[in-house]
Amino acid sequence: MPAPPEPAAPLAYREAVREAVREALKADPRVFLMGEDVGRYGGSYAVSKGLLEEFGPQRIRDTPLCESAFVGAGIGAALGGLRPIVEIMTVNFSLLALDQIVNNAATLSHMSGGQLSVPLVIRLATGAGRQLAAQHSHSLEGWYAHIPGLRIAVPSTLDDARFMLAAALASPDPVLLFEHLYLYNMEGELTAGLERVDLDHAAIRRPGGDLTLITYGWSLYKCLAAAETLSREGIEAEVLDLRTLRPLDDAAILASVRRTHRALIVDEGWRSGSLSAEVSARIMEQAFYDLDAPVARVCTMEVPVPYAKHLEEAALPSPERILAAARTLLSPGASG
Amino acid sequence: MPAPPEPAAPLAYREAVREAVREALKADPRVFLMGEDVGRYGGSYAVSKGLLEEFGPQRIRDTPLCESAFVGAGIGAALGGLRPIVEIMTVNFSLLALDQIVNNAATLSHMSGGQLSVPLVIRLATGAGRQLAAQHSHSLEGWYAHIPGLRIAVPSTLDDARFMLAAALASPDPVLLFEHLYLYNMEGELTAGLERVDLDHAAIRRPGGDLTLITYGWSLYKCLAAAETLSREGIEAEVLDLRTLRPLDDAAILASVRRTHRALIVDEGWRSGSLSAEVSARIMEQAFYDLDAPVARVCTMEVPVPYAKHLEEAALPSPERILAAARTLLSPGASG
Amino acid sequence: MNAPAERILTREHGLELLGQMLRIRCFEDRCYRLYGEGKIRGFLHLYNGEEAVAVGALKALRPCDAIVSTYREHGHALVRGISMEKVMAELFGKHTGCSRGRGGSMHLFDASKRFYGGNAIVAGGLPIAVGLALAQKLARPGELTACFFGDGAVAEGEFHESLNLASLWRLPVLFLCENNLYAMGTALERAQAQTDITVQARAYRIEAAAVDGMDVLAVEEAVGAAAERIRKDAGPALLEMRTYRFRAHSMFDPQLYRDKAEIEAWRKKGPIITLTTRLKTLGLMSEEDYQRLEREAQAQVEAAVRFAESSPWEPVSELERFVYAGAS
Amino acid sequence: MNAPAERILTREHGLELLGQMLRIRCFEDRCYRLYGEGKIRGFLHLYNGEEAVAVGALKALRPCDAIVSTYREHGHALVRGISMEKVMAELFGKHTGCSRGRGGSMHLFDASKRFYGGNAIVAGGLPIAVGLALAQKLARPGELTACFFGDGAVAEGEFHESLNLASLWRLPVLFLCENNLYAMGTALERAQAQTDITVQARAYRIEAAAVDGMDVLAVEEAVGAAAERIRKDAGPALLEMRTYRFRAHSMFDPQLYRDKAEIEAWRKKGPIITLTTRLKTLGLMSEEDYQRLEREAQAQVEAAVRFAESSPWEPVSELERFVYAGAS
Ligand SMILES: Cc1ncc(C[n+]2csc(CCOP(=O)(O)OP(=O)(O)O)c2C)c(N)n1
Ligand SMILES: Cc1ncc(C[n+]2csc(CCOP(=O)(O)OP(=O)(O)O)c2C)c(N)n1
Ligand SMILES: [Mg+2]
Ligand SMILES: [Mg+2]
Repeated sequence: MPAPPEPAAPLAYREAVREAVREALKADPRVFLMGEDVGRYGGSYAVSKGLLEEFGPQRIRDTPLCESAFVGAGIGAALGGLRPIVEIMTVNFSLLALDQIVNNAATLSHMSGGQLSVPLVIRLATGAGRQLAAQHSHSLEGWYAHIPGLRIAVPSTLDDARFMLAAALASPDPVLLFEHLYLYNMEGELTAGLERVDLDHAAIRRPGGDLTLITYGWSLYKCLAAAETLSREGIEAEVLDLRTLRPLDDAAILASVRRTHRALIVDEGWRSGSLSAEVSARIMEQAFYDLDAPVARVCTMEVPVPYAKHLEEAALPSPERILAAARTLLSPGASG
Repeated sequence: MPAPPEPAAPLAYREAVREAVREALKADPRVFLMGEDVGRYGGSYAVSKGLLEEFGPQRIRDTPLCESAFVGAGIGAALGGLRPIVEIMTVNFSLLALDQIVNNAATLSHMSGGQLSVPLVIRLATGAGRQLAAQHSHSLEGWYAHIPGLRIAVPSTLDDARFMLAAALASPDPVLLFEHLYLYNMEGELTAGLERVDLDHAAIRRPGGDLTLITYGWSLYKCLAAAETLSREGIEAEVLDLRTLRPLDDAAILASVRRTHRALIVDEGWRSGSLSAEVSARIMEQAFYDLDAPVARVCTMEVPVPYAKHLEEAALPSPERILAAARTLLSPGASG
Repeated sequence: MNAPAERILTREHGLELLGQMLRIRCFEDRCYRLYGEGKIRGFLHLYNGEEAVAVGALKALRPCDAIVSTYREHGHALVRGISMEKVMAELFGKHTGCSRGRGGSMHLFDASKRFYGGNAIVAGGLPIAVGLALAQKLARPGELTACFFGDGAVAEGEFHESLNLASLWRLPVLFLCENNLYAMGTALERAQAQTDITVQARAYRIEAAAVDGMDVLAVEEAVGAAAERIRKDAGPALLEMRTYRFRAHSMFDPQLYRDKAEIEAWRKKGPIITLTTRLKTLGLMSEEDYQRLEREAQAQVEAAVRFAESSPWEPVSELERFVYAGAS
Repeated sequence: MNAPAERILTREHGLELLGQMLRIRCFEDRCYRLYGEGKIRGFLHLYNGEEAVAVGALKALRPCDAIVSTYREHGHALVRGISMEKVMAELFGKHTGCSRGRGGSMHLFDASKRFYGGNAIVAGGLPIAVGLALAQKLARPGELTACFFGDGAVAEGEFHESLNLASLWRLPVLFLCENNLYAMGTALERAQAQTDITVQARAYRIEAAAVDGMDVLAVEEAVGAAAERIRKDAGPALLEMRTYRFRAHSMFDPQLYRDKAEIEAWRKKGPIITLTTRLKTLGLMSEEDYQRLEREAQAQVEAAVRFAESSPWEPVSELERFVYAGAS
């Protein structure tokens, strides 16, 4: 597994998120952070370390273990005029809060005929890669993207880690931000002069004309690594970071595919019913005649993610599997 | 909305399911039915009416309102040697039990290295069409089909309503059976001589050579209605009932599409991330060069399903929308 | 249980309470018929027999207080002040309904009245009430959130999580359990190991009392007293309203699970009969007064039906509106 | 709390209990180092300080009883009789591990020992325990299911739902709450409105008692007594084991949330020290005996490490096996 790149200046992804939270707390007295161990413990992934001391227990609010109640309380607090940032320690535990998210957060605006809105931000660590085994390695962001009424975004770069939260808080709708746990240690530099990002557009992280790698999260770095290898073989892959999974930026996806005529989607969800299936279907529907080869997918194998390192690695997307799929895609008339 | 057909002999879908449950209870003392109001109330959809009197409260077990605990108890009882049929009144409430289903039922066999198995059957009413509004109209069977370790099946015909349960109980794995609430009143005759069905194969419900309508559940009848209309126009649509959503019967899907060269998938899930996306992606991957037109989808509009009849109808797949999509698919070079 | 209200009952107050109960009763009797006629569809849960709870409770609260309710919420909505026209139009699925026809019977909303809805998921409203109360505690002290739920909800995990959170954080939530002894067909004693819900509440160190939910004055007094304590930052409270529904759970319920005799016995204790008798006995109301109240209620109901009937449908072109507040 | 065990303590019994506690302690001390060396990865939750609970409880139960545990379950697994080799191999992720390397530290299983796993979802095991007990009640009376969970799990909805169900149906479940005062960094009093967990259990009409979880004999006696009642169909019971973890929550925990002094105070009451002193004072054990027990434990641990080191990896070709029992 390639570690994400490590440029010179030492701002870690986790610090970028922390800065984002700090800035939000400073900018708006209605904002508060709530979740398990966000306060005294300093955050399970140390994201909120130091914030309790800075902002006090009303605004950095430790909760008991009760995912459904504190997520629901976030919805209620948002209805009541506050701007909660609810941290669900990891996406794995969000299954316990799913009723609140799907049946309340996602429906209240529509079901009330537009009278209510739920300006709630939920932050969740997601993903595998740390040998945490089946119950702690879910990548369910693509699954959540099935639900109308939610906005789903994935900060994969330092810039997005630093600025997506503000965009999410500015939205009157519930936004789920999925932070890949493998990225928390990633270090790098923020883009100089950048002050905000949006929640609407995908971003080309590497231009290329021969095929499009469509991805997000930790897989972005695997795609970039694979693209480097391909480049040495004379193949230029474009790498598109989806950034938001709901709504998807169809225009960006289609524009790239219409240029390259070949697409490979890489995501860490299980293959069946993954986000990559949706992206593939959309390309099918809107760019079928532009394709020189069938759109391909590299996803997590359809197994509960195992603990042992070699088995976990074999289950997850890897640069090797991406390369193999890309080469198949480029070989004349290979599949179909 | 077309009501499902009503042939002569008056066996209702709900009675077919009841017969299946009764037979299972008679055949195996380890089998019991457990859920909210399955006993004294007679079942929310009257499926289990009369069974309490016949089998007593140990085997027709009313539970309090605690979806997570009684689904988890079903898992435990299965581990302990029983063969529970757990009824979750509707799929809407299964969100409260999702952690048990995803993190326990689906993982225990693999995570224990094959030592354990969870021979649990969960029955759930699913779907919209009865003006029950946003929190009571989910179609999440396609969503569940994302989870490795689960088997997902949908009885859409009387035969399947009558015999799928036995196949599910014979499986050592957790099986979720989704019964569309609109079908409970459907009446018809069982196929004479039929004694069992499998959980592995899709079924052609109407043969045809011009395009394939791929579907399941209530949508099956909408597709059949649309196929009749098309037939009057000289277009013969093949209607494929998926029957099992996990694992998908790729062979049947591909065989049909390779014959007809055009496919339209119809399901009641919200479009983005729906099961139809997965089917489309698989056709893309395995039958791209057989296609004469891009695979299309008709799904539920991406809104929390509204109460008002005209809005609900507009949100759900309808024969009209299916016809329109089929015609587009058949018109030369229309989309893409 | 609390003793019946001892404070002086005035004619005006008595008629107001009775009138509100009659409004709900007449409204729902009409809904029942409209369901038969196919004008109202989906699930319809009637409150018949439980009117004293909504009327007593909501009369004791303030407009600044937030309300969270269940799918059996016509009474709560009407007493809270959502106009009967808007509620009826919602049940018809019309554009003029209080949720623009999207919600139906189980999802009445009125943001201007701080009525945060019907909720069709049992116990699903409790965490939301906790959050509303958190916002009140942090930003608007003196306000509270009243949260209605049934006895069936008590078995759900969200009851536990919500009561614990509310108590731990001393939030201004008034939990109002409408214990009508059944959750659909499941009697309380077949659902709860501990059938005294106040005992359960006290296990979270929440002040709790049982109230005769058939006595609107007792309800009003108990809610008033609890609300006063909560406003002084005394933390949450729970009131168990002992009541009964006279009709079926919903329109599909053959009621196999209970005796006719049981229903009849409860009917004799009905909230409307009880208050009527009391007011007449005390000489505060004549039979004529009663007839007038009933006529007024009926007239309102008929006006509401006419309003609903003549209201337009939400255009289908609006279907996708409001899915995102940020996009409409 | 229960009074300390009054029955006569024999040398043999005392050494057995101490030996088991030392096995766990030595095993985990080694795991700690192996984690540093990268041989063990993922989450590793040590039981250091809590050994009396596993040893006392499991020694009081029978092989027919089912066990449901948490992610902090090395102690439970070892005392239950899963071989130390298999447990260590599992932590190494090897083919010979008790879950074939798929589970790791948080997911130890042994069907033959009725050990139904570690569970990494807090409170996720409770409903499963209820179901196992249901199967026992219906098919194998006299058996019971013991379910371990932490104080943090008590706030989860599944605690509530499971206790209610077990009590309502009088199921043979023994709920064993390992109250070590913290859920990660959250102290009990910042998580629970009611910090006495026995009070909460009694709200479900479940018999409950607090036990000095540092005293292996007290644990053994309390579990034995509760198990005996349960086997007679008296319904479930809950024991709150008051204990403490001496080390961090997991390997990533800087322990900002508690004082060194607090830890030191608890260390003085540690289960191994306490029993050692008692046995010596009673003249039942010499320092030599102690040294021997420790040596034996160390030797077992080293053998387990060698076994794990030399074991093969599960072939990658087996990755997809066992996802479906029906397909492997
Ligand atoms: C989580 C959940 N489970 C099941 C249902 C189906 N259901 C609707 S109402 C009801 C009974 C609830 O009883 P109670 O809370 O006592 O309220 P009541 O209807 O008596 O007012 C049930 C089981 C639901 N709506 N939500
Ligand atoms: C549902 C859920 N939420 C959060 C977590 C993360 N987590 C793991 S252990 C733990 C603390 C649990 O504390 P407790 O139950 O007291 O057990 P202890 O670790 O003290 O033995 C937390 C919050 C989890 N595993 N599951
Ligand atoms: Mg009730
Ligand atoms: Mg603890």
